Amino acid sequence: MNYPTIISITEEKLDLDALLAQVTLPSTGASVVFTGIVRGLTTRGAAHATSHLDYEAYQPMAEEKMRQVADEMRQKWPDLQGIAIIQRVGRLAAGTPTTVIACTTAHRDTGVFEAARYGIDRLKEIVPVWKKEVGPDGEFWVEGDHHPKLDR
Amino acid sequence: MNYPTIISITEEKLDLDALLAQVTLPSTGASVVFTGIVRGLTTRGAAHATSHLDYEAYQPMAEEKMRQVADEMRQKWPDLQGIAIIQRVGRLAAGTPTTVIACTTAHRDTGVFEAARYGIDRLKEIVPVWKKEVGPDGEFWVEGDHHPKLDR
Amino acid sequence: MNRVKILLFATLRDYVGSKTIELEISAGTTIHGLTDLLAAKYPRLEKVRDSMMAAINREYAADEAVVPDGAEIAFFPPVSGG
Amino acid sequence: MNRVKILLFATLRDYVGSKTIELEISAGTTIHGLTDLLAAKYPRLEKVRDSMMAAINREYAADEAVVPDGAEIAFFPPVSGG
Repeated sequence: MNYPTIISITEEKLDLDALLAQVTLPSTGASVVFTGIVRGLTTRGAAHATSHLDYEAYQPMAEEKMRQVADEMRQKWPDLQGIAIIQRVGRLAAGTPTTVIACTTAHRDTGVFEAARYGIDRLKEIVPVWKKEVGPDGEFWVEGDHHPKLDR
Repeated sequence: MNYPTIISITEEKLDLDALLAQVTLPSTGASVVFTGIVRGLTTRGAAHATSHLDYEAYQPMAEEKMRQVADEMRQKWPDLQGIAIIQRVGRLAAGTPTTVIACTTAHRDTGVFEAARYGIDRLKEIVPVWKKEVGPDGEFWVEGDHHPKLDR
Repeated sequence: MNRVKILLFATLRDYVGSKTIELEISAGTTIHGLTDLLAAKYPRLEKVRDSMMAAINREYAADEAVVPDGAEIAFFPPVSGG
Repeated sequence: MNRVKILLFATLRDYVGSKTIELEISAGTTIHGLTDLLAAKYPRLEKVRDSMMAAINREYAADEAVVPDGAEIAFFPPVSGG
């Protein structure tokens, strides 16, 4: 069986319908598409407004790590069919979808929700992408709090 | 706070990007979109091929029950922002998205995955929609196995 | 006697041969009693009556619910949307 | 001595003032040793060195990893994509 795995770092607008079609097989009955979105207003932690985020990737390594995330998803949920992991980069305004984790299965009870959740958690842990927040109070780099060095 | 709840039974093609925009608020950072898809090949249970499904709804009751599902989602996951529940009806070919449960939150860890999962489970339990399967071996109505009468 | 209009869906419509039917029922008739009347008139319903679901005014109704005058009644098989 | 090319991202690039730098290192230098060299040359790195991550040939590398000749080395802060 040849299941599609789509990995992409792109400056293009995301097209969820086209993406879903790319991970839909004849035996697909369920899909979950997680999307991260630029928050214009944040209330958790230090409340603030954001007009846009500047995304930057260490592209070749990011692609390799996105592929690793997809491999881990398949290993943990062997019933997965198609997987798409997309990270949009560049300057993205509030309200814009930035990241997609999409996956498909024959039935909704064989890991499609769990895999998508795992995928976005891992993407935020190990894929070398950074964002700089730009808002009314100036700009600053957002830093993650996960240190893969300490995992191993 | 006025959070959007979109309920629709439609014969139109689904447009996930437009739908996502409709449930994205300034404070939205995460979305989960579950989609049910017409399976052309089924292997679980009695293996068979499907060329298309004919969907039929008891429309006014279905809309009320979809609204009930959305209300239940909000009650269980109070951090939910936008919710969209869409059921496409009519004749739908294999590979076509049929149902969407979309929901948004500020952060991905406040129930957005769980709510989408709950939403599709409940839709399949209580929303009066039926499908007739049409394949090379003839056509037959698919029946659910949930009896709400017995729940109450 | 009340005249009730009954909506039928999916297999039940096929068994009855019509999307809607009208029946005369006496005041106080329950969903259970209405199901008896339907099964007597349309014998193909007999074998599925245990799984038939009923709605009164677009809300699921139990067997013992009384059919109100002028209500919208529907019968259908277990739902299978999604 | 080997000449290594080092890629820098996000805050670290801002602190160093350049996307890439080249350094002479002796054979056997570890990521830890390379971090010492960088922090000595670019003092603003000192305060973030505990959270700096390193990659050798696009794979996360531990402090004790030896920098191979001709490798692609990158330093960056904890990732924050999504």
